Amino acid sequence: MLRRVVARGSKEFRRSNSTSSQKVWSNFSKRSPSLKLSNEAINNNLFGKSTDGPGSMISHSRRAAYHSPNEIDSTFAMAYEILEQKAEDLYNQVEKLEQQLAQTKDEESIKQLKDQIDTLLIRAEIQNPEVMYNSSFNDPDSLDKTQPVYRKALEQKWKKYDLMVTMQRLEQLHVIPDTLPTLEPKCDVKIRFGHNSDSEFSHWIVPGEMLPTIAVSQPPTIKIQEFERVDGKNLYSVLLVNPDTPDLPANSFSTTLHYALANVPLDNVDNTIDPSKLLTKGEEYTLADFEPLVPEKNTPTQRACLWVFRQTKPLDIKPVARKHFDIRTFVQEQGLIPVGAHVWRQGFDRSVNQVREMYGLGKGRVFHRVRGIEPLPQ
Amino acid sequence: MRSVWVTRASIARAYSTQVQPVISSTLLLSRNPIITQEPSSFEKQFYKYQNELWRRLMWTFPSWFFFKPGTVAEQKYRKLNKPATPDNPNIEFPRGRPELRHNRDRRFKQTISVPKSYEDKKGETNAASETDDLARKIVPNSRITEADLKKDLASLERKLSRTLYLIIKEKGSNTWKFPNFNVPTNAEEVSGLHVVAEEGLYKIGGEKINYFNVSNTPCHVFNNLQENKKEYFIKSHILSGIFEPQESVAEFNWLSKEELKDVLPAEYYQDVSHLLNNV
Amino acid sequence: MFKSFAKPQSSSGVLTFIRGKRISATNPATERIVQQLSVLAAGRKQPKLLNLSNEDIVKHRTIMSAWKLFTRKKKRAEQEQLNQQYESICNAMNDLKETSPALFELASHKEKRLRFPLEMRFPTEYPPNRPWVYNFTGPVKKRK
Amino acid sequence: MSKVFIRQFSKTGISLKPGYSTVHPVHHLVKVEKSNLKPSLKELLVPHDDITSIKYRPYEIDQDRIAEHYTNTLKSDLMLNLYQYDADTIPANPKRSWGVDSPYKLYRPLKKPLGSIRTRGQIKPVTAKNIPEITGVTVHSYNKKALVEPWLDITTRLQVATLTNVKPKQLFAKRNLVEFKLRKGKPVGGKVELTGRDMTQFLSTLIELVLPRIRTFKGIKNSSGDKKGNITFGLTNEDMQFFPEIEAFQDLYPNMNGLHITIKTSASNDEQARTLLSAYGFPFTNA
Repeated sequence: MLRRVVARGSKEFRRSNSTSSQKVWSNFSKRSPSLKLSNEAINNNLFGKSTDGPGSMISHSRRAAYHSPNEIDSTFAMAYEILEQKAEDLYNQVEKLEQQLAQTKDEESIKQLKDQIDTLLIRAEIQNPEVMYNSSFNDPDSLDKTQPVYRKALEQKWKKYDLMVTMQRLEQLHVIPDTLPTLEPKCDVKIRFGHNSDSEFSHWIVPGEMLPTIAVSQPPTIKIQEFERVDGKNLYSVLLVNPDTPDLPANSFSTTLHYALANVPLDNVDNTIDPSKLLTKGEEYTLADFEPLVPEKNTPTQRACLWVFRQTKPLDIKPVARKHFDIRTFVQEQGLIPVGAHVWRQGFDRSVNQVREMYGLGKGRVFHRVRGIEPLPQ
Repeated sequence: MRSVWVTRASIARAYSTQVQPVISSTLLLSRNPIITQEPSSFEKQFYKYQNELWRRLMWTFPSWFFFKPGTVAEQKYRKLNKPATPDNPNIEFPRGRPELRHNRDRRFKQTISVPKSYEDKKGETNAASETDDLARKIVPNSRITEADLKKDLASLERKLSRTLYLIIKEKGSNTWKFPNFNVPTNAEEVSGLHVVAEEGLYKIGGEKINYFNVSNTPCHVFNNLQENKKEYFIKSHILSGIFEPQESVAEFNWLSKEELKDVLPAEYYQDVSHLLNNV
Repeated sequence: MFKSFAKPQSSSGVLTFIRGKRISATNPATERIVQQLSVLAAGRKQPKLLNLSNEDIVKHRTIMSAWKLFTRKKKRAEQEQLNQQYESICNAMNDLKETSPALFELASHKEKRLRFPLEMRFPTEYPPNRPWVYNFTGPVKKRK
Repeated sequence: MSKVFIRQFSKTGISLKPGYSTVHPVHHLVKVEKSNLKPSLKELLVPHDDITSIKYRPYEIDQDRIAEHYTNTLKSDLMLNLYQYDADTIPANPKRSWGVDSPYKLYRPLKKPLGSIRTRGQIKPVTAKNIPEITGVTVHSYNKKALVEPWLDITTRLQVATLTNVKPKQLFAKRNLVEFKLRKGKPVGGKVELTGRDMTQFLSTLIELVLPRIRTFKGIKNSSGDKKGNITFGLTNEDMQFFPEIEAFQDLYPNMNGLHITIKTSASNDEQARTLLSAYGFPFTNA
């Protein structure tokens, strides 16, 4: 019975492939091909072209045993038409705005018009079933970030989970306000240490994770995903600081700079700072080379705070003092805008000495608890 | 407060060179829909889809409660509702293994046939018994009535799913309009707009009309500049009875909003269209 | 069998536990209550979870967003018409106040208890046998 | 007690400072919902109108003739009917303070409202935006006899479920009954809150099939109402037989119990609510 329904649905509803009567969602002459659902089997099932069950199920027996809800195909066909009609109206509006844009010279109004176009494009595509499928079930890395609709979908996903985790950890570990007073997150910052062959440490690092020193001994790959439209390229800086360096004379801690990059040009698609990029152009970007945190024995757990900034102007590449680094003054002086942050933690472990040797940092100190000279309180 | 108003009005009167407009009351008499409106094709399809989902997610019907085991009714019920194929580990089910609980496959909606309360009588057309017998087969009446087929515009039984409005053509006049009555100026006691409308209705349509006046408050004012007239609209519904045109009325019709658009003068229709029900 | 109301009675009064003896099925009245409970309870009556395929989830979401678009359009049009109607009521009353204060007094007079007539019915899916009642004998004593 | 974080190289940790409490500041503006971060709660947090939720249930399953009649016909009629020229908002009549000149008055339960026992919300003039409508119906069946015969509770709840097509919530006794040695907390019936299709279905059954057939029913009392636009009336256990769901199976429901039906409206006072209900076809009486 179900097969009959599907077959009927397919008769009623078949998207035409001829160019003459193409509606907006099946016309890829102006729209990006990344808005298409590339998997043929899934596409066929979605538009009722096949009767072999859902293409997203790999196993044949599962596919055969699956029963779609009754009437879903013919209702979907009608719904698709209604939504496509709305999308068509929106695309017509976009066309008008684009004509307006071509005549505008003023930079401010160009930006405004582009923003308007982006919101219209999002509204026109967000209900497109193919786009919906891609953004909810496909790998987020494979999405085309030039499309505002995919950026919107990614942003929603980020705000629902990753952003919350990051902010919770930053607050809980006192990264804010210990390093910078606050953060207004604008982009998703993810890091991983690509040199790790061990699967335990080769994934994207969850904020706040405790990591062994050997796992962080090489510079990380940093992914900075912007959700706003980036015209041309934006310049970014990255600072990695450790606010828990022991400062014995003051009986306190000081901040040390462990890694500083500046003037890194990135956009929506080219959004990663990885070793391959640094190999070729590393010198142009590097203010301070990567030096891993090497906690000495019996020091408290140390936080590696990674901050990402948008630059208002290009920075001068000149060496920065690592010890007693004042991140707040630096940020203020250089006019940096914090847009994202990440944190991981480290303690002393058996790999510290090996990493110290690797970077020529000498032997680490060992701290002991010393009984005070004052008598115990009575 | 009132005295202030009087002075304002008198000033206005003193300065206006025109004659004071005639106040009149227009009756917007409507017949409410008797049957539900026809849903659009998408609505129909959507309801069908949602209904299927709803049935799919329903709990199993507790037939053991309503049809006691061992009774005749239960036997009849069992006859109508054959048990589904149970699961058998020795058999291959390419479309998935059935999961039977209380004789229902949990994977699907449950379709139940209930024993009929009537007997199929073929050829027998005993009208008297059919209308009175409680166990008779219920056959719904057609949504399209005779008046629709005859295109009888003056019938109250036409277009049952729409709101119909009364319009009349007075003797000696050639235009259709809503019934309109002047408020008597020389009467000793002033009667309200709704009273004028009511008296006027009985005068033109006879007294066999049961109608409901929604409010004393007028719902619209139309400035008839040609006749120097102010028409206040009084909204009411006809509930039962019949409009029997008296001598002053040449013709009358009960029309829906779209039909009114073709019949009424364009300007007049434009002015009142928002008062008319789309359904 | 019933006293004040149909009361389940156990035949032996108190059930006593005897080793080795199976406690037999309950009496008819208790069975009846158990059956009533079985109608209310979810046990063995719930259907399988939907567990839709990815394609069907997308299809369902598309249907729901189209439905939302459809109803939103409809509701907006309705609200727009109501707004116009309200404006025209206010207009008419302001105008009437200017034109004739006496009529305005009468028009703004409200009955203490506003009631709709019972003859106003809900529309049904199919018309009644006689769609319209014609035999109304005339106003015996019309409402004021 | 408040936590103070001491951060020295020789001594790091939380020390508790007794005597006062403070709320520690949060240094960012992102709202973190802790439940969203728990993977075990993931399935439960899916909104119920999402089809992947286990609680999903479709609601718009057919054409709703009652709601359609309200929007198509009654709404604009009610707006005209309830229109008042130059009406002002009547302020609310809340409970009053006893004064603030002594701590005794400050912490005393508030004085009852002026000229009334019950409070009343503000009454706004009816415009196109706030035309009264029925927002919900509560069907409530409290069976006193279930205190003595506990099984009657099941029967009562089944009856409510049959009438409304919604599984009722359990009601419990609020009082101790000394003569039966009963304690409060005994199950004594059920109640359901109806909205949407279930509500209109129940209302149409009530208006078109049940109330016209009850000979003793003259109408809802004109004095009924809670001052906030909610009208309650009762049906006795003899009236239950007129519900078509029960009519054909009366032998299955031998011990019927009466109902209290509360119709909740968005009207700001009872008179408006009564006008609304009369438009729905409920009769009203002075008796």
